[in-house]
Amino acid sequence: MNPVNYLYLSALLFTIGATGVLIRRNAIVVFMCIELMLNACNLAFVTFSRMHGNLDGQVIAFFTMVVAAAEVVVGLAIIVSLFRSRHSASVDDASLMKL
Amino acid sequence: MENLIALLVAAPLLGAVVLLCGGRRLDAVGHWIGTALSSASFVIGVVLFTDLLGKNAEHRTLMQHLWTWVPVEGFQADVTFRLDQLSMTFVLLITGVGSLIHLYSVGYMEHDERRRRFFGYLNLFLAAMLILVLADNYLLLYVGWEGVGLASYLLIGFWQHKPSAATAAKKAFLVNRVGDMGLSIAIMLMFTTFGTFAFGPVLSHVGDASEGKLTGIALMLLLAACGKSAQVPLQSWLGDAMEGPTPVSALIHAATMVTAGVYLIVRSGAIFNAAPDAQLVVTVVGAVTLLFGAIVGCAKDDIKKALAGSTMSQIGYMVLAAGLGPIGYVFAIMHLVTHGFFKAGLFLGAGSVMHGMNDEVDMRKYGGLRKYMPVTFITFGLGYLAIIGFPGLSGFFSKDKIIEAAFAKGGTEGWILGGAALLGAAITAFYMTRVMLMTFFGEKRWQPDENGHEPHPHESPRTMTIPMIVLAFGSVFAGGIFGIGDRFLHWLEPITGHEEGNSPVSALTVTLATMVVLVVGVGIAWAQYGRRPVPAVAPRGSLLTRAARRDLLQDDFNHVVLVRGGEHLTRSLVYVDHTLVDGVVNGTAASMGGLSGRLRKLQNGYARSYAVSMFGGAAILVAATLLMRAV
Amino acid sequence: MSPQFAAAYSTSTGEAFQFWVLGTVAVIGALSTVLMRRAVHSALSLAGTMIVLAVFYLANGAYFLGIVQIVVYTGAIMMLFLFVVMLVGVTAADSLTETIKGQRWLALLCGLGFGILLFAGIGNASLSQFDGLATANANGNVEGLATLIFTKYVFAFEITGALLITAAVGAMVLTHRERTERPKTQRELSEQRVREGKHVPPLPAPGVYARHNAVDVQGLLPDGTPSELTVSKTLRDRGQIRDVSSEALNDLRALEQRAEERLERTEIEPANLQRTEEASK
Amino acid sequence: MSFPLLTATAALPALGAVATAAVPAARRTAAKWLALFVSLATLALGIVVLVRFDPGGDRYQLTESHAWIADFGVRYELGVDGIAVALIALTALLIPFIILAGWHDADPLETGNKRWRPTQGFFALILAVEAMVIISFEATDVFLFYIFFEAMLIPMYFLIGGFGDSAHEHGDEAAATQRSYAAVKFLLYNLVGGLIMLAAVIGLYVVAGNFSLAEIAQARANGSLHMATNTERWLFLGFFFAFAVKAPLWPLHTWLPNAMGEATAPVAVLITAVVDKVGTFAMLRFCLQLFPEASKWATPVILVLALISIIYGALLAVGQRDIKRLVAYASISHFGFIVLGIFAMTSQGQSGATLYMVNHGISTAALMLVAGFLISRRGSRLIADYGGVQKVAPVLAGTFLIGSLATLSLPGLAPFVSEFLVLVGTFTRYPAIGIIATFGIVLAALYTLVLYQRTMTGPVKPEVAAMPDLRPRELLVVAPLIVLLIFLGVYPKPVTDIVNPAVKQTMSDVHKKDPKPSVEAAK
Repeated sequence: MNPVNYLYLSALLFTIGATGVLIRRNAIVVFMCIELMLNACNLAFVTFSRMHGNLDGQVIAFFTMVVAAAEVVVGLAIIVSLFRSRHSASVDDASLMKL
Repeated sequence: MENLIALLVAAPLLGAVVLLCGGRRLDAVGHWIGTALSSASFVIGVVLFTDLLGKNAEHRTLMQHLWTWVPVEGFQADVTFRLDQLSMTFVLLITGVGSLIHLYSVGYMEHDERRRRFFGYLNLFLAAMLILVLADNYLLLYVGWEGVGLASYLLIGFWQHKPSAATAAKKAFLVNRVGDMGLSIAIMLMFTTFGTFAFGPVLSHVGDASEGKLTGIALMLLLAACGKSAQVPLQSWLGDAMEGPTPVSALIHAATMVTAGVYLIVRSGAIFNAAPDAQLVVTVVGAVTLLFGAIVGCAKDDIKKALAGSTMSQIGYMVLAAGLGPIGYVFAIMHLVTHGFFKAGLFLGAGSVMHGMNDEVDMRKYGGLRKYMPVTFITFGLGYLAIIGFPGLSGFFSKDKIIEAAFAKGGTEGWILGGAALLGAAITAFYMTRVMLMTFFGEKRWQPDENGHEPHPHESPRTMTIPMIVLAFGSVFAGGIFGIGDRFLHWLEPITGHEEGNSPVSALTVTLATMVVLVVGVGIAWAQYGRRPVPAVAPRGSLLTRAARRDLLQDDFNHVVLVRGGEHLTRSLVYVDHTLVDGVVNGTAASMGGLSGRLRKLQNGYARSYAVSMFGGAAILVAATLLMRAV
Repeated sequence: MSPQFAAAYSTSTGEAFQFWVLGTVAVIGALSTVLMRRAVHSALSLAGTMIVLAVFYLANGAYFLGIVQIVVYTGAIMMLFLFVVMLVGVTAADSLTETIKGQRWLALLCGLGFGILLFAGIGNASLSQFDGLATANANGNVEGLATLIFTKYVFAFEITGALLITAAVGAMVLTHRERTERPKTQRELSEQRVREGKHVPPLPAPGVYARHNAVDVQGLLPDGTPSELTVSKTLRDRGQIRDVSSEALNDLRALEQRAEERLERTEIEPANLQRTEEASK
Repeated sequence: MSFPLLTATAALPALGAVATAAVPAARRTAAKWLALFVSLATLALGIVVLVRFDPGGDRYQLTESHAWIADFGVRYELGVDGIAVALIALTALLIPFIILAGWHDADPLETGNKRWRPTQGFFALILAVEAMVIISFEATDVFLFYIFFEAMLIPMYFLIGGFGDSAHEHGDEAAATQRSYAAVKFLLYNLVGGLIMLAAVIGLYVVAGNFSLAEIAQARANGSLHMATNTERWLFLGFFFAFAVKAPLWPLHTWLPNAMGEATAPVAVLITAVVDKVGTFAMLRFCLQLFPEASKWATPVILVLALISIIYGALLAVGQRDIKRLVAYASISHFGFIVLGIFAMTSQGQSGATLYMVNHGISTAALMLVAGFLISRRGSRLIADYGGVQKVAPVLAGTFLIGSLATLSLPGLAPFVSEFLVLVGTFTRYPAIGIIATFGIVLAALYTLVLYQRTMTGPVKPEVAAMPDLRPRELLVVAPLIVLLIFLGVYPKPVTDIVNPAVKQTMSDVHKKDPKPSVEAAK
């Protein structure tokens, strides 16, 4: 098997995640989809690392994880406070920009 | 000596500036300042005149270059004055009659609180008129040309609180502007033809230019002359201009400004001589106006308007003469000068009558005034005799020459023009006799006005009668002085040139014919107005009379076609500007608004919606990148 | 490494087998993350996908990342998710009907297009050369990574630290509610209740029915009407009160209907037969 | 390096604007005096520029050049030719009068509010406009010019929208609506023009590789920079469109009557006498110099548009009921003359057009400012609301008459010389157009005299019976303008001497020679 398949898998997961972001209304699920996209990227990075024979890709993946963690922390905090004020976790309810 | 020329203009100009900017302080002495400065100009004029007389005929042209006015690449206009026999004649007429009328106005305007300003305007007029006749190029002439138009505007509208006066002033200026347009086009044509518009180079190189261009220039000059000299078809303003104070009518609308057109034509004689077609048009205009003015003059009951019709007619004579070319130039100017005397005298007389009659102008409310104002009667009477061409008086010499010259044109044209001039003489005799009879003879016809004030006709004060007397002298003797021994001819010939026409009829025949028509005209008038009492209310009159009362319907034509048409045009243009030109823009704005209103719906506030656009955008970017790679 | 060798680079059959099996699992997990109606299910599916990914990391020679993926991602982050899901309401299931017009189609179209583009991109890229991590991992994967992180990427690493701290503080700020006044003592509260003349006695207990003894069912007042007061405030705020007031009647009616069906009578009133279990949602 | 005189001339009002804006709310009068002082100082600098400029010297003088945005070849390049010097002098001259005329136009209705400082804002904005206009006249870098050409819109927008004339027939609220409409219209029209110009500016950079006017013009002249015919035409159109909007040329004129009608009289003067001049000036400086062939190509159409402007503007002026809109349409007619003169491509036409810019500035200022004084007394802009003013306020009426006469180009007043030069210049090349344009002078007489007749003459209306005559401050504004009108009418040589060499240059830029008279010997 050609390791390029990992990249195809990564692309597939990324696309699924992105579509999920677009069609789900629950903020938590949206967040999960974002995590999915990040993980898909990480897989690509790791594959690239293997492809090029150096560890830089893994380092980037590592950083991605750290950033994802930070993002999840803040994001979930936002969801919680949003839920407190609106009693809903739907992203469509947070539409003050609406006409 | 040359350096004095500028002073001619400077004196009245100074007067105008001082009087108009001086403020109330000068109210007490303003009129004397104005009179003094205009007289000063006259004195300078006389000094220059004696100087000129002392020189040979060839050296009688003085030039004074003051400064370069408009220096632009290929275009040079200078402020240069030129004093030759022609302009000298005008200078004397303008400053002389002008000073007399200043003096007259001191009395006439005594009770007007804005007398200072009146004198300021008069001085302004003198300055502008002098610039007009002294200018050495057409552009400077144009300055004077419009300057007199402005002064005329200010003076016609002097009693601005009367809407009729304000309207008349505006009308005069506008009609004149149409003429001015002709003058400016003429100057432009000259510039393209000759590269300059100074008298000397233009007039001496006429021979090198094509006749078509010269005809164009000449016709445009004629248009200008028509505007200023109230010739058909631009004559309509003169009657209304009588709204101004009477001294103004005398000075500007009889003696001086309205003759500027004749000056222009005579001055540009070389151009007209080289454009026979244009000359023919000039004579036709002159002949038509001559009859037109005379007919209008017959029908008017307003003494000043009757005189205005007469003025139009007399200037028609001058234009006719000027159109005849070298045969007539000298006589045009001669008639202009004598006319300046007697018409100014007549107007001042009319003013004196009005002064005594509580500013009543309707001749049907006069009658028998000779007993009440003898000086006015005599001076007016002498003016009357002069204008109808009574043998020995001024008008006889000048008008007779013009009729002769018209016949001398030769051919059918000569017969037609001469006939028209003769007919005009008859009508002149008729309407002037009518004025005379209705005003000074017969029974008194005035009544108390609505306030119960009955006019108490009385002779005018000395300041008014003296100018009338002086002008009466001019009316009687000027023609003789000029005409006997052809003095005037010799004086002007170097400038205008002269040639004797070959008249099909002898001079004596013409004179006799003139006498006959004169008697006929007077006789008809006496039969109609002298033998039986004049009705105080105008009878309905024939169709021609009614048309003549309305200035032969020319004003109605103007009103319907130009005023109404213009109003409709501007109103519809305002509408077009608002709905169409602005509408296109506003429509674009509105459709933009509509479009954005629709696009705004894309901004639905849902984060997911924005995310789709973002994602789509990213996809397109990736696609674009890949495509670029592939290509 | 010569190009010929690189072009022939291939993984072992074991890895291929592992890829196809676990890859399928990962895709199914991803799909169910997106498609599950309940957030809990989504979270669990995602956790599954992540574990699969961890295995792939290991297979790709990223041992450290593989472990971290399991420990940090699946262990910590996903638990955080689950925690928030619990906080927000486990039982709440999303409706999957789309409210924004055209959104779903656009999303799918974009997703499809993007996927095709990515696949095309990967397909077109010259990715034939695989070096493998044999040299890079010679000193051990963790050591190698550590060398890079603390030398080449040390600045980014420090900044990441700052980012984490900021994120932690930010989360606290966001979720923390500022108390602007001294909390009332129990005594004050009881005095206030007496003063306002409301609920002087303790709040009534949740309702107890034969088939429901849950806290989300309202208790009945002496006159038989259900009282919202019996349900805890949190549930009320979330709107998770279960209305069972007409359940018994519905059951009765359903029984009658079944009886009538058996007796072949036809008058059916379907509308009234709906269970109103989630009427409050 | 010598003293940067041109920068100083532009920077002084700019700094003055900042200083004026910073004056505390309570010290309104101090702000006014400060603004007046700054404008007078700018006038002094303008006179220094005028004196230092040597008409016989280089084309661009007092030049300054500094690198600015090196990556795009944008330089801070200043320099003046005769035309620019004349217009800078005009601008510097008019601003003190505008400030003095608007002395009370921005007095706040309530003085209690400390943060409410309209007076400071008003005068600061006027000075800001002055600074930008001056630097637009000075800039010889296309990009630099473009920036200030556009930036001018910002203060103008606030001046029109924020300080309108409350004399509206339908009350204050309608006035406010109309005002904001006018301000937005002004802004949008000019922004669209500017946007199209920006595209052309960028296009020019793509073609020429730098923005320097002198360099490009020289490269074009010696053939080292070749432009394809179509490229040149498109670029020309881009520039010309912006200038035609600003000028304004028919049919892009409709913003002007609104803006001039709704703004206060001094601001209206600022629009038409100062800001709009940048448009016609830029036609001369940029369109003709950078795109000579395209200019010649477009000449017939532009001349016809100018002709339409002349006649159409005049006819519409006749039909107006509102004094200020009448003056605005008259200005459109006059701008038609200016454009006609520029594109007639004769020495007389272009000298006349430049002179016209100066004279029109002065004459419109005189007429409009007096009209403003009149309107402020009666609180109405409608002609029909006046009558017989001459009787109660003779000095006001007299100055108004002189302003009107200047507008109708009476010989002896400055505008005549320029108008006649334009007509002659046009006539020598295009006789038919020259003759039709001459009709404009009749129409000019019509609208000005009708205006004068309806407002000043006739019976005194009761509403104007108590109208005071011109106050000393107002007389101080008008009198110098009138003196200048008469002086330049009688002796325009000082201006023509400065302008002529620049016009000669422009003529050689477009490779045009004056038509020869058919009888040369007469010269």
